[in-house]
This record gives sequence, structure tokens and C-alpha cells, in this order.
Amino acid sequence: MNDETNDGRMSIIVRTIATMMLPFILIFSFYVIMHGHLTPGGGFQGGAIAASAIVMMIAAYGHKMMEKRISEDGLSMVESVGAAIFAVVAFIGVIMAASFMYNFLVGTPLFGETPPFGSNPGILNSGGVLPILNIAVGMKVIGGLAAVVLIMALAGDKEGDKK
Amino acid sequence: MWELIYALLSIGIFFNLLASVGLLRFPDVYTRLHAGTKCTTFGSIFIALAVIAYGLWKWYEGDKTMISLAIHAFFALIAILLTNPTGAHAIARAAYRSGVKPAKAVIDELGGEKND
Amino acid sequence: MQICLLNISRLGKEDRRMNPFMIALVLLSISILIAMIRAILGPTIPDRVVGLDTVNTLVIASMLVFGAAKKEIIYIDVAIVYALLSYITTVLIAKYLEGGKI
Amino acid sequence: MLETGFGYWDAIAWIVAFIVICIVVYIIRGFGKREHRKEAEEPFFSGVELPDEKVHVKASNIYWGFIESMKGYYDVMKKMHDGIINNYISWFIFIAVLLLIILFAPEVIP
Amino acid sequence: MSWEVKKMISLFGIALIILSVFTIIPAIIAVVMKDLLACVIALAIMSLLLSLYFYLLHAPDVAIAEAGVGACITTALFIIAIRATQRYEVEK
Amino acid sequence: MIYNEAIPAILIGLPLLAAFITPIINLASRKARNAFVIAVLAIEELLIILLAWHVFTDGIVIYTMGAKNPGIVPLQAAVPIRIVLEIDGMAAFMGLISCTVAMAAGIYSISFIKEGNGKSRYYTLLLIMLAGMLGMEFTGDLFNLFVFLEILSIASCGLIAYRQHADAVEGAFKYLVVSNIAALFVLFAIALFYAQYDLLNIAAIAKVMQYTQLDKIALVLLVAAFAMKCGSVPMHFWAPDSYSTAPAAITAMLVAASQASLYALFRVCFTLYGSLMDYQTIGLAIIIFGLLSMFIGVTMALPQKDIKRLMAYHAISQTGYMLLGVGVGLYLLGSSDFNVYGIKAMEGGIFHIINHAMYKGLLFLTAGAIYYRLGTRNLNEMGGLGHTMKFTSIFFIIGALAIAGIPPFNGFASKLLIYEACYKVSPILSIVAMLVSVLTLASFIKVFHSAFMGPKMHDVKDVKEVPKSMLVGMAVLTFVIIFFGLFPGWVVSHIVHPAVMALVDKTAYINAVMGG
Amino acid sequence: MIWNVPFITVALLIAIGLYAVMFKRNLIKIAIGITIIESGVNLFLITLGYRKGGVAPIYTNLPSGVTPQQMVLPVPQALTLTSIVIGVAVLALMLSFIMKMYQHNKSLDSHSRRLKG
Amino acid sequence: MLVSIGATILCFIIWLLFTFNGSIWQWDEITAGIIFSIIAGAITEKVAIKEYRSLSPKKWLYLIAYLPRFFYEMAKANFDMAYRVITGKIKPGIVKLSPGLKNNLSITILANSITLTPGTLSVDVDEAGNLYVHWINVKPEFFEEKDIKCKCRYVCSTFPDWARRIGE
Repeated sequence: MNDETNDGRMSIIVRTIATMMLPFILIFSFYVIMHGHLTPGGGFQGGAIAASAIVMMIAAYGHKMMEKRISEDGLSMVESVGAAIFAVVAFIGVIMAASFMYNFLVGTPLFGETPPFGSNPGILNSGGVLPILNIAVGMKVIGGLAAVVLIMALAGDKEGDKK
Repeated sequence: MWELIYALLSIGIFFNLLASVGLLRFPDVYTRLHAGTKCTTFGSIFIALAVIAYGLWKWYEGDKTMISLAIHAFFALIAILLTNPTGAHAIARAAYRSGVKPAKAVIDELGGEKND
Repeated sequence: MQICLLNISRLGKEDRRMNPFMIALVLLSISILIAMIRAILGPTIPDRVVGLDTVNTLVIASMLVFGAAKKEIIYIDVAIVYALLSYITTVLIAKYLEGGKI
Repeated sequence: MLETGFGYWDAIAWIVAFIVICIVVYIIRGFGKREHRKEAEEPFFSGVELPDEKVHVKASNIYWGFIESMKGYYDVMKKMHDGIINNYISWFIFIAVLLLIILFAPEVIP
Repeated sequence: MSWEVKKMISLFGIALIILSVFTIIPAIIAVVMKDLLACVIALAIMSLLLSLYFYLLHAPDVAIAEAGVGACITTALFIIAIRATQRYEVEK
Repeated sequence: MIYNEAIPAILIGLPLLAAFITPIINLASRKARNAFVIAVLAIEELLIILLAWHVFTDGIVIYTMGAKNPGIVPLQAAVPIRIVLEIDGMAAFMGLISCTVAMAAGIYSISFIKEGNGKSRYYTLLLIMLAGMLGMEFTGDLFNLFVFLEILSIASCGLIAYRQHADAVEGAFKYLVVSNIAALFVLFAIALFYAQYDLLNIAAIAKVMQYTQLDKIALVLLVAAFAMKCGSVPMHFWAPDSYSTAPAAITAMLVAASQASLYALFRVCFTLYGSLMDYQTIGLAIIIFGLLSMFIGVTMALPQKDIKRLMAYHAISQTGYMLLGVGVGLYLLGSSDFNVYGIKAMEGGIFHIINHAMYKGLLFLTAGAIYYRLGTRNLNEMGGLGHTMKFTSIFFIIGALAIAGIPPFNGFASKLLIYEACYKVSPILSIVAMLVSVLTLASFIKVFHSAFMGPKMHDVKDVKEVPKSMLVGMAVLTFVIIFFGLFPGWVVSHIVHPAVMALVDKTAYINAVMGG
Repeated sequence: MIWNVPFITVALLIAIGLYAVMFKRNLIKIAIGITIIESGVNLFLITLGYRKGGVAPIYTNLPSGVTPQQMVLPVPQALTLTSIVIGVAVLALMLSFIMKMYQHNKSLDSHSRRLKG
Repeated sequence: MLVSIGATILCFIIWLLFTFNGSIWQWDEITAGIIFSIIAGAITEKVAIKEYRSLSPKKWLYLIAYLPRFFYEMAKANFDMAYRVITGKIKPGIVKLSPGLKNNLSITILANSITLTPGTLSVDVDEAGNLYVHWINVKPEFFEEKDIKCKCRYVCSTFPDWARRIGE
């Protein structure tokens, strides 16, 4: 084996295609997250796709190089912030004198509209708190899954060296 | 219009079936990759084209939202085109590095390079 | 004693109109079956991965076809997701076989 | 006051009774001869002199006799608690199947 | 084939039967094989076809999730674990 | 007051929110993080006392998630659509246990868990675990039960393996595998219910339940899964492994968590199936589970060398008492004897739940204190700790006497109820229970003798008393034990009896959701 | 009979998974077995929600002439989604435990355990 | 920075195409598109290793001009493949090519083109830009040819030139 593989990088072709596909996958995952209340998908699915993009970069460039660029602490922080947003949104319902998880955004300019029922293209600006919850879940899933894979890759690397 | 779709679909399915048969018939990884990559990519392109043609046709007939069927199918096609050959390359390289030598090979210049 | 799952099944006869896309779906399924034999038989791991790769592409094609058969735009999204992600599986296994650190 | 169906249980009364009995015992103890203990140099109950160094009985030695006498039972138990995850799950599935049989047996066997 | 049976079978039903076979065979392979990497590949195929199954049963939401998770994350986790441990199942 | 109504949601939501704010606060300072966590746990304790008081005086509390008016269940097409929290006497009773143990464990952890990179994550998982337990107890929805069950088991596995010792990881792995399979069984049972009735709400299912064959299969799956999660013999094997290897504070939490599974078991038997079920068969099965748990647990505890493993076997044996008590109640339910002594047996069993959580939590915390100073759990290497760790030994004595059922501590009161009620059914049950109690005392004498008595061992000379926060954590539980021991009558009539009646009275539970 | 094919698949998947968990000594095989059981349960849930001639339960995607009652039931899909999420979390935790155990025991055999008795 | 701006614009275009549904876009779609494109661009900037230059319009035109040719070759490849699958006549071997490309993007384009065109499959590529190609039907004339450029012509007709035009 030459130095290239020991560094944990794959061949030029794989790396180039991975770099080209990264923005494509990311924007698609954001599309899935953002349109979660209109089309199939939502926070978890979009987050899993984005985390897969990061996994792809980890595979193509090796986790050592990726660790320098995205630290696991940063990913954990993204996860915590996402979960905290979710809980805060849920609690605002209680503060507004209604119940937990109350959809308090209905009727407001932000996400306030109600989409018509039936076959229609759908309005992005609808659904009340649902898009916000989708974004929060998406943040949590991106951070969580990417951090899990990164941490496990680092731990497994330590094992591999010992052998 | 249905005739065009039938034609595109049958070409696509023919090549996909061919790919599967090729996978079974060929002797080693590299030749199987030839079948598996080229034919499935080509066949899938035709199937995607059939879907795109269907979408455009329905759009032309007045169903406005059907245009997005065509656009999304187009994106799936681009994704297949980008990823399939790269995946084949990755597998071939991995196979070579993990020690699978090409069967019945008349020449192996890569092995000569690596062994010295 | 009769435990009949049919009582709770909502499955039933589908629309039997001969949609060309549905026929294509069945033919593609047979194609997948043949490709899977290679993935199962494959003497070496790369052989299996080739089978997996082929099955991936065929499944994407089936999804496109089914989406068109049902005239559902939203179903195509799933195909795109698969087209984007199936590559990653291949790359990961290839990387393991190369001996690289994942 | 806790009503048990037959009688009553009151912790406070019990404690009061306990303290009273303790006091009574102490008082009775006070009637004994004080000189006895001082005079006796040798241990009162056993004939053997206690060793100087303090001995601490190890935990595994306590109840040795009990465990030895129930050896057959403990051998079976040791075999059951073998620490293998497959067996844990097998037991679980086995119990579920057993419950299923018990519940369905009246229908199958009239 | 009798008329009754023919009446029951539609193309959708045929697709379901084929897919059922597809999901079971990789599952058996994933359990039986000694090479854990082959098991993981079989598991990936099973997850892929399960996703197609969900898709045919009109659950695109679940199909996307199963695709994102089964195709990528699960395989990545298994491969990392196999790399950190050992590749072949050793039976005594 | 409108916020008064929102207490159930706050009880579940607050730990979740706090769990994810904790890592952010940790960036500022560690002391602030500790204070924050303890404050959250104290608020939880306060809120659960308020809620329990409310429930015990006014009856069942309903909370509908996401509705404009959460106190009322919206009936759309005669079926409750939204997620409903339903807190009856039993749920509030279990909530009291969970919050108290969590508070003690949280205080204890301040100095017990060494500061390091992961301590904020430790608290995150602790709070999630609390939320999981409370969710399991409060929910009125079967699927939520499954979700919280999984949240609980994942968080507790993460905590068991927190120190990453070889043993700890193995215990956590076993617990994870076993509990995940149990959870999948539960999910399958839920799917069977959904297939037949298109419902997920417990009360709604209970109302339309027909006890078909699929329902029987679901019953078997649910009973097996929850019986395993609460650690009854012969599905208890995971319990010693994971209890003995977890950090001590987490073991105390695990005891409370397995009581939550016990609660789920009772909820399934009494509320979900209730009068439809064959009481005698299932009741007898539970009694047999209980007897086996009691006897095998205690006999396996006797020869153990590992102090926490010994206590873990005792946890199994004590779970047997609860199963016995409630099983006798279930066995007699519907017959005329029930009002005479069936209800007493159930009171004993339910009272034993709270007693067990308190004294077993205390015992595990003292074992943790010993481990904190000595660095070992092996009883053979201990000795003479009573000279230096005075408070710990006092707490240990109290816990040991309570678990052995020595008056005037709380264990005696609940055991007395169980003995007397069981004697009426069959004297054998009572005799076995008493024998187990004697053996329990014997094995704790062994622990006390080896660890605290005797000369100061050479290698443990510089052992000091543990830090204050650990003592406070133990003192909280000790206080509860002594209080319950001194006033068992008050506790039974004001807390336990409403819980028992809530469990027995199925129609009230259904009517609270579905309307008269 | 033909419409019970998904249920037979579910039963077989669960049986295969249970076999793996009960009789395979390799720890990674146990993880694979649990994944298979979970797939079976997920498939069961989705199959229960299916309705003949149904359409996907997307709010903005109801074709004209189809009533909401003809949608495939959405609740089992939500349940399955939750179950998948939980499955990933459990799998990640389990595999990291397996890696740690291998580090200590140098073996993937379930018989090489430390805790027993 | 340049890369991320290019990626952002590309992302925005893709977003617009994804959300197009027969009628003109709503303002909210466009706003969300801008926001998420910028986020995706920023993540690309942070995560991706900048190894390719953004494409100039001239190269895009070359790419479009290249596609029909490529498609023709692909069709040829598949009929060739069909012939080989049915008859089973193969004569495989791995040969080395030195097309003399320096840029990563052009090497990638060339390699992927080779993979999809008649009888060839790129197996390995080293850092110097040499390609190792698995050839399913090795022609004897290949070995007699000494000139590197002409060697390439046997395997991949004029693709290196196209790849150079597009990528470099």
C-alpha cells in the first residue's frame, strides 16, 4: 500500500465526485427538511441525508482530515441547540396559556397559512410550528448521526492502530 | 405518445436484464463490473427518459404539476450518471488492492507497476 | 382455534389496468432477482458489492417507474435519495477492502 | 396506625415498647454482680484463649456450610447464570412461548 | 392456473411476492454467512428492498427514512465496527 | 391558575429541556451546571408533590398535548386523536418514587462522578432518564409508552457504560440487547392492537377490547416483555450484570426504572385487559413469577462476593414481593374475597414498591460510597470501615434493617401486609415470603460484618468519610425510610390506598378519557 | 392467500432474527439479528396501514376524485418512522459497546464474558 | 471563497428547479432557497477540500457539446456489451495509459467516460495522472504502438482532448 491509503484518502476520482456531490446532497436534504409538511420527508429524513453527506466526506477524505474541519464538539453543540429549540417551541405553548406543543403560529405571518386540502403544489409558508420543529429535528439528527459516525471512526482507528 | 414510452421502457428493460445476465455469465469481478455498470446505467437512463417523456407529455396535455415529475426524474438521472461509474471505479480499485486478480488476463500492467 | 390475519388485513385486489409502467416494474423485479443471485453467490466480496451496486441502480429505476405508474410526483424524491445515497455504501465497502481507515 | 386486615401495627407504640423493654432489661442487668467480670481473667464461655491479633473473617467464608449443604441446588443455579447473552434471550423467548401455551391450552384441549 | 387464482393475482401482487422473496433471502444470508462483511452487504440489500417494499405499500416517508438510514448510516456503523474488531466469525 | 393545569406536561418537558441546555451551561461554568441540574430536580420533586396532592384529592388528571384547552379530551369521531397524558393515583404514586430517587441520585452524583469531559453528558442522560420514567408512568397512550420505554433504556445503557470499564460495557450491552428485544415485542403487541381497533389510547382500547385471539397474543407479549424489564425470574439474568456494574447513583435510578416497568405490567393487566382477562391464569403466573423471583434471588445473593451484585440479587428478590402481593390481588380480583384481603395484598405490594425504591436506592448509594473510597466492590478486600465511615455505616444499617423487614422501618410494614394477606390464600406463600425475609437478613449481616466490622484492614487505612453531597443524597432517602417506617398507616391510607383503587377501578380510568 | 404474503414475510423475518439472536455466538451477528427483527416489525406496521387502492397519505397530494378515507393510514407510518429512529440509536450504541468489549476481551464470542454467577 | 459562491449559486438553481411545480415561484420559496443555499455554500466551504475550480461558461458549452458524442459512445458500448454477454467472447487485460492530464476534474471526467464507453473500465489512478484501465477485449495492435498519444486512442478515442477542454 502506498501512503495515499494510509492517509485514509480514496482515489482522486472518488474525492472529486464526493466534493461535487456534497452541495447537491446538502441542498436536497434542506429541501426535504423544509418541505417536510408538504411532501414526504421531514426533519429526520433530511437530517439523515445530510449526515450521510458528511459520512461520504469522511469516507472519501479520511476522518483525520474531516475531524480538523468539523469537530465533534461542534456537532454535539448543533445537536444540543436543535433539541433545545424543539423543547423551547414546545414550552412556548404552555406560556401562551394553551397546552404543551400548542401550534401557536397559526394565523401569524410566519408559517401561518393553512394549505388547501387536495392535490395542490402546497405553500411553503404554512403549517404553524411544524417547519420550525422540522428544522430543530433536522439540526439534532445532523449533529447526532454525524457525531456518532465520527466518534466511532476515531475510536475504531485507535483499535486498528493497536492491532 | 404511448409508443415512444413503450419503446424507451423496453430498451431500458432489455439492457437492465442484459446487465443481470452479464453479471451471472462473466468470470471475474472486472468483467462483471463492465456489465453491471455500463448496461444498468444505460438502461436506467432510458427508463428515466421514459418517465421524463411521460411527465412532459402530461404537462403538455394540461396537468401543470407534472413538469416536476420530469424535473425530479432528470435529477435522479444525473445522480445515477455521476455516481455509477465512480462506484464502479471504487469497487475495481478495492478489488485489485484486496488481491483479486483479473481472470484469463492477457496483460496486467498494473500488477507489474505495483510489484516493483 | 383460528388466528386469521386476513381479518386485520386491509390488503386487497389492486387496479388491474395494464399500465406499461407496472409491467416494467415486474420485469425489473425479475432483473433484480437475477442480479441478487450474483450478490448471494459471489465468491469474493467485490463480487457481492457489484451485485449490490447493480441492485441499487435497478431499485432506483423501479422507484422511478412506480412513481410514474401512480402519477405521484412525490415518489420520485425517494428515487433521488436512493441515487445519492447508494453510492456512499459502495464507497464505504470499497474503502474497507482497500484497507483504508474509515 | 396501619390496619392489616387482622390487626394493627403502630411503629410509635412499638418503639415506645422497645424502649421500655430496653430500660427494663438494663435495670435487671443492674441487679447482677459487678465483681464477676473483673475477677475472671479467662474467657467466660469458651475454654480457649483468644488470639491477640484480630482476625477478620472473609466474606466468601461466611455461610460456607449453608452453601456446601445446598450444593446440588447451587450447581443448577450456577449453570443457569452463565452470563451468556444468547441464553438470556432464549429464556425470555421460552417464557413467552410457555405463557402462550398456557393461555391457549384451554382452547386447544377441551 | 384456475380462474379464481388468476382473478386474485394482479401485477402488484406479483411484485409483492417477488419482493417478499427478496427480503427474506438476504436476511437468511446475513445470518448464515461466516464473513461478516458479506453479512453487512446482505443486510444492505435487505434494507434496500425493504425500502422498495415500503415504497410499494404507499409509504414514501418511511421509504426515505429507511433509505437514508439503511443504505448509509447502518452500513457505515457496521463497517466501522467490523474494522475495529475482526472480519470473520470464528466458531469453536 | 392556568399553569396549575400544565404540571403534567412540565414534568415531562422540563427534564428534556434542561437535558439539552446543560451542555450549553457547562461552557460557562461547572458549578452553575451542577446548581442548574439540582434546581431542576428539586423543581420536579416539588411539582410532583403538587400533582400527587391534586390527584389524590380531586381524582384523575387529564392533559391533552397541543390542544387549545388541555384539560378536556377532544373526541373526534368518538376516538381521542391527540396524545393524552392521564395521571391517576397509581401514576402519581410512581412519579413520586421516580422524582425522589432522581433527586437523591442527582445530589449524590455531584461529587461521586469525577469531573471530566463527559460529566455534562452524564447529567444530560440522567435527566433524559427521568423524563423517560415519568413519561412511561404518565402517558395514556400505548405508543408513547413504547417510545418512553426505549428512551429510558437507551439513556440508562449510556449511563451504565459511562465509566467504560470492561464489566460496565458488558453489563450495558446485555441490558441493551435484552431490553431492545422486549421493546420490539411491545411494539408488535401495539401493532396487533392497532390492527384490530385502529386505536392507540389505552382507555379507548380498554373500552372496545374484545379479547380475541390476537389480543391474547398481545397479552402474552406485553406480560413477558414487562416482566422481563422489571427483572422477574427466570428473565432476570441481565439485572445483576447491569446493576452491579453501573455507577451507584445510576443503579439507584435503575431500580426506579424497573419499577416503572412493573407499573406498565400492572397497567396492562388491570386497566388494559381488566375484567376480560382470565384473572386466575395470569394472576397465578404472576404469583409464580413472584415466588421464583423471591427465592432464587435471595439464594443467589447469599454466596456473592461482589457487594453490588449481592444487592442486585436482592433487588430481584424484593421485586418478587411486589409481584406476589399484586399477583394475589389479581388472582382474587372479581371474587368476593377481594374486598376482604385481596385489597390488603395489593396495598402491601404497592407499598413495597415505594419502600423498595427507597431502601434499595439507599443501599446502592452506600455501596457506591464504599466503592468511592476503596475502589473495589469485592467484599473480601473490605473490613473495618465502621471505624472511619461512620455516617455511611449508619445509613447502611438503616437500609439493611429496612430491607430485612425489621420493625420499625418501612420494610416491615409492607411485608406484614403481604404476609397476612397471602396467608389467607395459601400458607405456603406466606412461609416462603418469611423464609426469604430471614435469608435477606442473613445476607445483609454478611455484608455488614465483612465491610464495616472487624479490624481496620491494612490496605484501607487512609479511608475517610465521603464528601458532603453524597451524604446529603443518602440522607434524603434515609429520611423517607424513617418517615414511612414511623407512619405507615398514614402513608397507606393517603398514598397507597388511592393508588390501589386507581389500579383496580378500570371504569374510572376509561371514563376520564372517553366520557361517561 | 396471496394478500397474506407480507405477513408471512414478517413472520419469517422475525423468526430469522430471533434465530440469529438466540443461537449465534458472534456479537455482531446478534446486532444483525436485532436489525432484522426490527425490519420485520416495521414491515408489519406498514402492512397494517395499507388499504387497497390507497394513495400516499400526504396532505397536499390527494388526487381529485379520491376521498381522504381512501388514503393509506398515516398513523402506522408515523409509528414506523419513530421505530426506525430508535433502531438507529440502539444500533449505534450497541456497536460501540461491541467495539469496547472487543478492546477488553479480544474476542467477539459471546461466551468470553466477564460477568457470571 | 470563490468555490463557495459558485456552490451557492448552483445550489440556488437546483433549489429552484426542485421547487418548480408548473407555476411561478412564491416569494417564500425563493427566500428559503436563498437562505439554505447560503448555508449549504458555507458548509461546503467549511467541509470540502477545495480541489477544483469553478467552471467558466465556455467549459459548460464544451460539456454540452461533449454529451451527444458521449452518448453515442455509450450506445455503442452497450451493443458491444450485449454481443459479449451473449457470445461470451472476452480477452481481458489491464493496460496503463498516460493521457497527460494534470487537473483532478479532467482526470475524473476522463475516468468516468472511460468507464461508460466500449469495453473499458478504469481500475486505478495514481497521483501522476496515469490511468490503469481494464480492457475487456485487448487488441494486439496496442502493444506495437509506441507513441503514448496513439496508445490512448485505441482505448478511449478522443476523450482526453475533450476532458482537457472541459476540465482545465
